[in-house]
Amino acid sequence: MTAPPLPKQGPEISYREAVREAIREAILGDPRVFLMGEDVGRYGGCYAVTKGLLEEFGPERIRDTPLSESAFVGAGIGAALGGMRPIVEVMTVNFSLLALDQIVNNAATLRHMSGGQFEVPLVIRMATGAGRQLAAQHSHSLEGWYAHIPGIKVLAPATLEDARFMLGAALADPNPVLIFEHVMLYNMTGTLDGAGPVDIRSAKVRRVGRDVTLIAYGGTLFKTLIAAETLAKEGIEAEVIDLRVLRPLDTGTILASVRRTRRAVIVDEGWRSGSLSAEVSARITEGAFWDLDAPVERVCSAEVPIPYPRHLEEAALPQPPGIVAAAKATLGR
Amino acid sequence: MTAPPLPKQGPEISYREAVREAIREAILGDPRVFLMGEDVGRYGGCYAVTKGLLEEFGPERIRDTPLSESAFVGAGIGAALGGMRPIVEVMTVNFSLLALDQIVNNAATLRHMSGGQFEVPLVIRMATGAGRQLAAQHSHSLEGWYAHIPGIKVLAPATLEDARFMLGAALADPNPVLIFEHVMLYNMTGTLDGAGPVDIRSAKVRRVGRDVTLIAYGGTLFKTLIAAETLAKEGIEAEVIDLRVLRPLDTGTILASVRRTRRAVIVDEGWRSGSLSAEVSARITEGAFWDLDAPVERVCSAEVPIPYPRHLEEAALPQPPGIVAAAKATLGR
Amino acid sequence: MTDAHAIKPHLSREHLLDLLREMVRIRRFEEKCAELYQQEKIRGFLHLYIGEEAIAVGAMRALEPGDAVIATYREHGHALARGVSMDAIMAEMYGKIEGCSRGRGGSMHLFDAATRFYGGNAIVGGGLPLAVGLGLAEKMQKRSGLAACFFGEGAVAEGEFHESLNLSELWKLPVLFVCENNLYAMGTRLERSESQPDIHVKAQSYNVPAEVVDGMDVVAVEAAMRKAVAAIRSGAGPILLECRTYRFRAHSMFDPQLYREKAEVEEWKKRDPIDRLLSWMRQSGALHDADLAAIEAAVAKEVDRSVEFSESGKWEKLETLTADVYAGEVPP
Amino acid sequence: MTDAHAIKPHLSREHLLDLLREMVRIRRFEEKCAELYQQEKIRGFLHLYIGEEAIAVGAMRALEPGDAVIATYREHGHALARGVSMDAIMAEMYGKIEGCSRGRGGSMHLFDAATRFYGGNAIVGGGLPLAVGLGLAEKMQKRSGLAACFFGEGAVAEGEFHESLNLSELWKLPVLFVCENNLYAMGTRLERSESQPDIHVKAQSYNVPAEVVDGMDVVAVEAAMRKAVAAIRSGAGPILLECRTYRFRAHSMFDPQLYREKAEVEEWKKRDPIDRLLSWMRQSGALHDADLAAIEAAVAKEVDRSVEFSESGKWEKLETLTADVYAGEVPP
Ligand SMILES: Cc1ncc(C[n+]2csc(CCOP(=O)(O)OP(=O)(O)O)c2C)c(N)n1
Ligand SMILES: Cc1ncc(C[n+]2csc(CCOP(=O)(O)OP(=O)(O)O)c2C)c(N)n1
Ligand SMILES: [Mg+2]
Ligand SMILES: [Mg+2]
Repeated sequence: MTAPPLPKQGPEISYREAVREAIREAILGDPRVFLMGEDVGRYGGCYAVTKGLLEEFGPERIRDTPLSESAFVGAGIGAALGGMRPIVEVMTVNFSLLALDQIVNNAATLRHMSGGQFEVPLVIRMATGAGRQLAAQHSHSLEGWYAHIPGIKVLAPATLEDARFMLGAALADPNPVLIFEHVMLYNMTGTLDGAGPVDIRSAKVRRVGRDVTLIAYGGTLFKTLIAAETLAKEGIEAEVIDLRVLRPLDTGTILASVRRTRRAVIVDEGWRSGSLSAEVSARITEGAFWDLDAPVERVCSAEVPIPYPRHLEEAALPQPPGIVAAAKATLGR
Repeated sequence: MTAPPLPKQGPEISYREAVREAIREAILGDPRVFLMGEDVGRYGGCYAVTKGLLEEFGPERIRDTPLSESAFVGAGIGAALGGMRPIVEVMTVNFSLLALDQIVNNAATLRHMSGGQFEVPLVIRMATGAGRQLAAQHSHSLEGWYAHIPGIKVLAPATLEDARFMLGAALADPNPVLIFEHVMLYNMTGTLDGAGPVDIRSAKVRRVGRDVTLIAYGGTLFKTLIAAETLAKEGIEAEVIDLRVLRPLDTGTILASVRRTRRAVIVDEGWRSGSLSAEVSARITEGAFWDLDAPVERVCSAEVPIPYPRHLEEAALPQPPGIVAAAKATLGR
Repeated sequence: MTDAHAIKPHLSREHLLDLLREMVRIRRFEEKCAELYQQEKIRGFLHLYIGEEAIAVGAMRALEPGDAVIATYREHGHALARGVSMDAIMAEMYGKIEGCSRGRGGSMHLFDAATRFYGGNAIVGGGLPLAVGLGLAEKMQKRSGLAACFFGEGAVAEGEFHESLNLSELWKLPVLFVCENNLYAMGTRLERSESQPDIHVKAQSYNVPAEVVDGMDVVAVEAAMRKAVAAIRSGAGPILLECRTYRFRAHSMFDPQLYREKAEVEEWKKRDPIDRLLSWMRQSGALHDADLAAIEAAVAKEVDRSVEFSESGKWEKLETLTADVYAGEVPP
Repeated sequence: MTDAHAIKPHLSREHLLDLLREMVRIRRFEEKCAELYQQEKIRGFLHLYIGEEAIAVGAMRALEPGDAVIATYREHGHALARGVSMDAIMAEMYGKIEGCSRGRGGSMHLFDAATRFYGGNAIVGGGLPLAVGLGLAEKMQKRSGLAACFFGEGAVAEGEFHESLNLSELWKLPVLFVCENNLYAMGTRLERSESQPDIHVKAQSYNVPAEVVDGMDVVAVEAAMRKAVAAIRSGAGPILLECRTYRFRAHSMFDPQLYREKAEVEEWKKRDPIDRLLSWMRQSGALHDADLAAIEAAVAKEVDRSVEFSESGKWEKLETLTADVYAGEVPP
């Protein structure tokens, strides 16, 4: 998969390398930063993101942990309380359930509950999503759950630029920040010419259009851009919004677009019921009801533990044809 | 708190006692049924629900577990696979995060992933919600998260009748079923005259009205009924729907009501962003957009770890005045 | 069991009086809390430490200001012994902004940055991973502090105990794990929660040194703590101390205590840590006639003052309900 | 280590040939899988058991049909040795409806009700609590079965190990915990995941009996398993067997194996469990000249047939995508 919106100049870099560069920069720039997680060191990372970092930075800064998600995520929280700036890698969101108590009950609460005395400047990175035929226990898209928790911020870098620069912004933020890297993006390549520091506040319009607003994030952004190209061939100009930040949601950018296009489709790889798409839909209804010319549509994953065979996995996940159909439905076509 | 909709006859019974009776009936009726959880036996249950059951049924059927949520919930799943009909009590939803991996990755997936060979006829009960000034780590309302998971069913008994009879229906169901008992309901009393077996498929209209549909469940139902009385005094007749079943959602009952009233307010004790209320709102937009005379409103918890002091806790949770205001807003009043 | 008389810490009269005073402060403070709970001044869950005071008091005396402390929902004693002011703790129980957590946490969530008191955690076992991280931060920043982590024997059954001991020993972190074994987790007796009820034996699974201490003997606790703290500061990695104790009161204010015999409670009360220190001080001549009365009078005054302080404290305004959820303004 | 020659199971020629045949079946099956992975017939994660076959084969021979088996994502060997048909397993790897999980699970999720094979679990440590529950079901229903649970040494660091061993011993459940200690969890060597690398020592924390077995010696494994199974069936409660082994291949098909020396792999290959059994059978005269060739020929045929079977299998229709998510029709 390639990244259409980035200009094709300068050296090619992959999403994987962009994340690695971000980690390198962070470690080089701040002695308090270190990385810990399962197989981030000697193995080089489950998705090869951290390859070479152990050799470059040594075992103090690049820490292989045992299989103990609750303890090492909790240790990241504790280390942040103690003055460090940890980057904790949970191999994938599927395993983060084992650490969820630490995130919900400690990372998210400590600042408020302590009356503002303590803070948890922690970054947790994890791979998310399906598409590699890894079946029911290894294909979750649960970032929408994390976006429900007051006290944490949730990011979904879907471009090389965000992969390269969101981490720095997250580490500079005194709040606990979770970064979800979609597994199907790691091999995406492009160039970073002109790219630089990014904010972790705003959604971005990745394609301008006037007929319908398509809202996506993470692994569904490029499927949505593909759908927009298909729509364009049929004379429908879709605006594509990349949410980027799942908590706090940039409602302003969403509403401004929908008020113009008067139609919206949300694309979310989470299972439909109770996914983040529902929140976005509800906010559109609340903020732009009188501007809507059609009900807000959602394109999400089928409500099934993701099956192994390719054809079933593809059928279970949002795909460009479904996005096209939903966009057309908002236009009565 | 008392239960307005139930006729005041026959012996008074509390919600707590209704749940206990349901457990007794289940154990008496099926040798495969047993109860396990922290302090369900000798202590009598954190909320005294299971008091006396150990004495009545002995330690084989009423099993005190160590503090090991992941292991004993997983053991419940395994016992169900092995032919038992376990009722697992997780003391409160707050601690269920420690067992979430077992629920998401095993209970919810095994039937589908095994090609339909295995089933997990398990019931997990837990207390949920705030209102007892237990602060940030003991006041979660995370049933909306569970309602996101394909493969499980999620119930929220809000009446004595449902507290008494949903468990039986859940045990008769071959799917894993989670039951959320709101902590503020345990002391609710009333009579069970004429009450009998209930379904675990449908939402129920608890109050008939024509002007606006108020949708609630669990701990917010009675606040919503109070709000409806207030509205009635101002000439607004609200219809009140009790969701009862959070997964699968009974969209039909919701839409039928909203198509009549043309206005909807959802009341949910979860934090607003990403709560179940968002899903209900999205479904109303999807199914009744052209019938709506006003945007769907939501009354939810403030996005804050629930604070300890009573005035702050009250301010953080949905309350009748907020429900009244939201209902009026849909009527432009 | 550690022989308290073998590795005696500074057993000066002043020191013993200090230990006594701290235990009495905790005892009287909590007795007042129970009263205030009946009056509905304090709400939520209230877990009393009465009977177990020797552990927090003995332990805190062995720590330095740079050390980090993590405790559970049964942590009034730890906060007091650590040096958090009684006023701030009582105001927290009232839920007033003068409280040590600005009133937001209540009994289960006492916090204090000045004394590095990291709570107050209401999830059983939830504090252990934090302690590992606090220890890691000390080590990585080459500071001499350690993290002292208190938890009940019930928490030992949680996976967090297992994962945290292993991780801290693997990385040789300065963490002191203090298990307050009071024989019950709510209504579940040790033998029904642990197939191997000797908690300290479990440390072998991680190559972590461990010791059992008589948790009703404040001098023994302090001695064992000093030894452990010294070893940890010298780079030995984590240590587990199992302190055998008993809670004299109910688990919380809602507990009818159906699960234990009154006789058992009475038996343990004979080993009351305050009485025990008192009689030992009397025997050894360290207690002068007026000492106890003076301490009791001073403590009574301190407790009364904390109540007044809290009564006259202020409620947080509704406008700041969501302040401090994030640093800075963050819309939901 | 168990002396295989002390507690020999039925070491008839037939029995030894059977052990040999089973190990060869697993080996050749997996070699074919690796080939098919290159051809993209098999996708997703593929974790080979090559080098560790003696454990599954020795273990399953000691179990009865009524016993329940739980394994991990590295479970082809367990499924084959347990008696799930090679056709159904291969078809599962292809994702066809003729697969033992109807094609929905793939390599990591083999299931089979007929042989009580409960998977195939891709969450490290996730199977242990299930095994406790399956053991509980046996005990409560007064059946004579037990639950045999296989997991890697990496899983030992997870809280689920700790909680499951404790719970099963507390309730004296018929559960056999078999730790396949192959020294690595992905790229993490045992000493970097366990502060106490002797896994069997950890059983003391739960009062669970434990034994170490040479996992490269199928006869030793079977002997230890028979002993353990007999003890469990007599009501002794759970037992932990630590089988020392090594995986000859990469962790999965994506692993460049940067974390270990080729020499170490070669060293372990000298202890190949198939070669070892062969040479022992040769020495003791149990292997006739034509035996191995006959086995290889039969296995090759079986493997080829399983490929044909899978190639001609059918894909699940899109219409049934959400079938079996629930029993009965349940709208989302
Ligand atoms: C994870 C979790 N499970 C259950 C509870 C409910 N609970 C609160 S205290 C307690 C008993 C803990 O016992 P122990 O660790 O021995 O500490 P003690 O109360 O005896 O000091 C329980 C079960 C909880 N707070 N957290
Ligand atoms: C909870 C969890 N964390 C991480 C992973 C990723 N992962 C898959 S296998 C594995 C290594 C497990 O090692 P071990 O238990 O020794 O088994 P082996 O692969 O050596 O057979 C890891 C880290 C996972 N599947 N589940
Ligand atoms: Mg205890
Ligand atoms: Mg291994």
